[in-house]
Amino acid sequence: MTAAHSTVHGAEGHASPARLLRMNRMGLWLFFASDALVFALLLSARFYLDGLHTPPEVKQILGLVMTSILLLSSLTAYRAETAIEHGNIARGRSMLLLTAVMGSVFLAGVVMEWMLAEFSPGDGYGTAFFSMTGMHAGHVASGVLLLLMARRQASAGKFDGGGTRAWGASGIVMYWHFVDVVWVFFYPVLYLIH
Amino acid sequence: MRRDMKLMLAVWVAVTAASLAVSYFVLRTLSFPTPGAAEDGIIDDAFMALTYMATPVFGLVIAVLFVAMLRFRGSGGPEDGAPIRGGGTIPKVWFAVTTVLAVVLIVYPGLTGLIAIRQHAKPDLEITATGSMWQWTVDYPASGVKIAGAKELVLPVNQHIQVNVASKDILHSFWIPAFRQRMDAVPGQTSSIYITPDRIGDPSDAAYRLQCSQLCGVGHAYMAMPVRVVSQDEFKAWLVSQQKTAEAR
Amino acid sequence: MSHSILRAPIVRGLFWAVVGFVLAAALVGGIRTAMGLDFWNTTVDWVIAYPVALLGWLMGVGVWPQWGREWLGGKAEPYALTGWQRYFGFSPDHKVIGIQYAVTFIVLFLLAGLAAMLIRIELAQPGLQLFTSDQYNAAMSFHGITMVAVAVATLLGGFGNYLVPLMIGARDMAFPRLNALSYWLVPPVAILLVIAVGMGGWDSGWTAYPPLSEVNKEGQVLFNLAVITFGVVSILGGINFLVTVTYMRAPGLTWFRLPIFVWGAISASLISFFFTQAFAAALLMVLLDRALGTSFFRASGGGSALLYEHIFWFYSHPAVYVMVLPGFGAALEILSHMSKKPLFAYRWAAGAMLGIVALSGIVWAHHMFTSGMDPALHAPFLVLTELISIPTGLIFLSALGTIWQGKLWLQTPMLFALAFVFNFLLGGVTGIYLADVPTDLHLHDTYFVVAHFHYTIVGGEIFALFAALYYWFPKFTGRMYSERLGKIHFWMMFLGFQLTFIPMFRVGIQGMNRRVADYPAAYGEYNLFISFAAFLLGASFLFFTWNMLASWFRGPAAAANPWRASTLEWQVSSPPPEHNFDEIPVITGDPYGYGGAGPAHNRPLGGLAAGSEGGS
Amino acid sequence: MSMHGADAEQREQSAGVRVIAILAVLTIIEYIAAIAIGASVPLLVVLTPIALVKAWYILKDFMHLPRLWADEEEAA
Repeated sequence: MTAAHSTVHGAEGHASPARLLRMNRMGLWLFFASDALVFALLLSARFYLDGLHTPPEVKQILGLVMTSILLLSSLTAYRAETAIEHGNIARGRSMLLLTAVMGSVFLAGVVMEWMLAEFSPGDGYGTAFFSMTGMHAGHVASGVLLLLMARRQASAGKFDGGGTRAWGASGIVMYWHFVDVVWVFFYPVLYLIH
Repeated sequence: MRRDMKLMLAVWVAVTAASLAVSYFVLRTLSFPTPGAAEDGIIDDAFMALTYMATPVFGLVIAVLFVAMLRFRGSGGPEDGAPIRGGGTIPKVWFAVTTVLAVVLIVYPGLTGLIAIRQHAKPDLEITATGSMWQWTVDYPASGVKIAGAKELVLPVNQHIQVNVASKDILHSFWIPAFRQRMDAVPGQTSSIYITPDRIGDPSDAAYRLQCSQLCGVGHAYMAMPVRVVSQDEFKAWLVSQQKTAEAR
Repeated sequence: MSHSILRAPIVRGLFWAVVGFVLAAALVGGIRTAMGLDFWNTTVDWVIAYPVALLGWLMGVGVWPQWGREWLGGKAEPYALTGWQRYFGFSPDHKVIGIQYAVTFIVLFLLAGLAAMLIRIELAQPGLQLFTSDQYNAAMSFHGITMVAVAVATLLGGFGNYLVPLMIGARDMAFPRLNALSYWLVPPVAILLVIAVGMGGWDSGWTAYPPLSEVNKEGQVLFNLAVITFGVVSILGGINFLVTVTYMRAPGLTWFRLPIFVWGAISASLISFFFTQAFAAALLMVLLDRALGTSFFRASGGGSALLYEHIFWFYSHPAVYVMVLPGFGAALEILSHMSKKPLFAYRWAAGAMLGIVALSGIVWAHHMFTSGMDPALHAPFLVLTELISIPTGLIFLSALGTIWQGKLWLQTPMLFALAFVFNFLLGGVTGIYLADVPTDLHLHDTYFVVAHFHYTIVGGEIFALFAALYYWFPKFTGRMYSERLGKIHFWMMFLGFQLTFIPMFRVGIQGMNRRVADYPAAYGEYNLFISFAAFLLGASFLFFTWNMLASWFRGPAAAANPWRASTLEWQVSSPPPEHNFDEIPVITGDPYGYGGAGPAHNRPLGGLAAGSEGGS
Repeated sequence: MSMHGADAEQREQSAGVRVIAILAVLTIIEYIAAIAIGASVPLLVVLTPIALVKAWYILKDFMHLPRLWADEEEAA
């Protein structure tokens, strides 16, 4: 081995692209499992602190609209991923942008909700509400950044040809769906139970 | 190899016997704080039972280590040890034996001790100890005596006492070594323990101190208070004197 | 190429960290001023500015040129550092990262050990001599968390990173750059803890129980941020190990042909990737309570301190196994190779490790028998906790069966490995008293607990760590350590350790509670003895440090396989070539082919044995 | 990309629409259930399985959970 090889390290050194993809995928899923536990802890804390109580002041319509936007953004994210995997980079780029915009709208909804909230972070429900939506919004915000990053990479030709080369976009889209899955559980727990 | 095995068995028996003797004659007499309450027996007996159960396990490991270091020496030469892989019955037997041991000590002294310590009669006296940074407030609700920042804890002998433990600010813990049991003082909740002091005691013995045993910041080490266990007459007289002091204020 | 000091990765990292911190703090201050609040608020500023500083640090230290550019569609710079400079930069090489972890944490170990010496000076006599109560708490808390970090990360992060790829016949970890990123999150943890001590420390120990941790000094905020960062290190490291072992084993290396150390690393990784975030989440909740006024743990707002204890111990009990499982692996590995005998009951030992992983997540509340939690939880947690003794017993079976009828080569690593068996026995047995509710009612939070966990963590894991350190030192450095100094270190450490902690069991039973700067005079004599024994223990590390430094720089060159051991890492040169294996070896048997039991690899000195059987 | 690729893309895209339709229906059921059911426990009994089903669809179809153990790329 000579110094010329020093940029080639480990996995990149000897694994096939297919093997590398599987490794990336397993790593990402393990990360999801790990991150999911943080959300699960917050969710259990909500029941521990405030049982099934949900104050009537919670903005139901706003919650439903935000939930719908987030779910819809998963569809556009999925379209982006599918397009890029099939080498349709142009559509992928526009769908990534659309997803990021919908994510930003969701974030605006969170901010609005926080400003309108008629409960304080100092009581049981408020503690759960602000920490759970806050933690989730943090993930959405990072997801928006990642989507824009994926779009930039798409423009730079990183995913040209699709297939295994699309992993970068695919992983980010999977993260976006993961954040959506979290909300699937948070929505009923924060808004609907009583 | 038979000789090694025999030597190992002999060391095992010897170490076990010696540990049993040390546990029985030394540990029991020298280590425990003064047993000041009826419930202490449950805890000290559980402790000794676990110790006795541990001695053969301890003896076995020591024996194997000792004999191996004594008789199975090598010097890094080309010679290898015996190619024993241990895939046969030995692990199964070991697994079975350790499982039985675990189950035994779960039942006794574990669960039996837990049941014994949880059983308590109707208390003769109820007191409330409230922790705050860094002192205890002791309340004798039946006689209306409440001593904020108490200087000592006075308890009557041979009375079954319910101690309610509470906290004004952060976590503390109520512990008197002579009585063995402890309970954390948690803000927002009251937890109880039951103790029956069965001998007169005073703070010349370090076991007779109410010590905060949950880290509570700067004053933690000094959040301790002398405990006096007195005769029931003396206790009544003391309560009366406290009521007078309160009225005089 | 110019290598001026200003261009060194660490200097750049620090520069961007400071820039990030100042900018973020100024922004926060500006917003606060606009809202009519004070410009500076320690809690809020640190909580917001620290992540920005952390990002600056990472980017400056090498993430940006070598990785970050790709995120924006650009091309990353090739990794350029060579020689000793590799250790001070963002290197994706698992061997460099392993040494970075090991050296960093051994330095922290010595630092936290120094804190322990100060603690023992203070506790030598009743009354306050060296410290105020406040300073004592700071020293005790620093010692606690630093040693916890050392115990979690040295064997797994240091030895795991270096050895796992070598042992499984891989050229690196699965995610080399993520691996480097994980390591470079460690210095900020150490820096935060040191700054926290400089700010007067925090007095809530490493457990940081609220409400104390919500009302005490600002050092607490830095502690929380440090531990959350460290949690990320642990999680990312765990994921990396799991993917590496799943996908990068050499051909023929089936799961049950893995060296037992790899099993230890897998088991510990399973725990650290799945449980660590509980500690981080608990500390995040404390920060939210402090900074935003939520009431997770404030009784006045409906919160509960017990919630913290549940979340905290949900991680922190399994964390004990993150510490000891790699220790089990290393000790069993060394016992086998230094006895020249196959590992006894290998499958049972590997299964026992997984059994410990499975049980570790459902025993946490045995730390809470005296906490005032629902008494209905006592019996189930008593039962589950005692069950852990069954898989642990299998580890002992494996250890004892391995040395029986072996050819024990009593070099320094072997002495440490044998001491591990002895110490962990005492640690394990005394754990039973604490899992048993009646005895725990008395022993909880006494020096009995202190002695118990030092026997498991120091006597167990740290002794295994030193066994590993001496055993693999020739592989890491290409040089031999001094056997004489090693043996002096061992005997001083072993005796000092026993003499320090055996009496602690006794004072604990007698009624001395832990985490106190002062204690009743009745416990004075024992404490004086303990302190002197502790100084002996501490002094042993002078020999250790001297041995390591002198041997690394001037020791005799080490052979490729000085122990005539059978695992893969010994079949390559010492230190291994840059990419470990010129040809990926093909594995045909298990790793413990001693005594003609069907060797997996040839064991002459040097040379890659199995590679001749075919490439990858 | 060949016509064949575009066809496959089209098929996958419509699968996405099918999933989002299911999610929409389930979300509406959730919302109505929360209004219609007054008691806590029955409501929980309704909401929990709905959330699990929704999550399952996202995990399976959007996040391609089965790809974790599928061999498709090895063949590609």
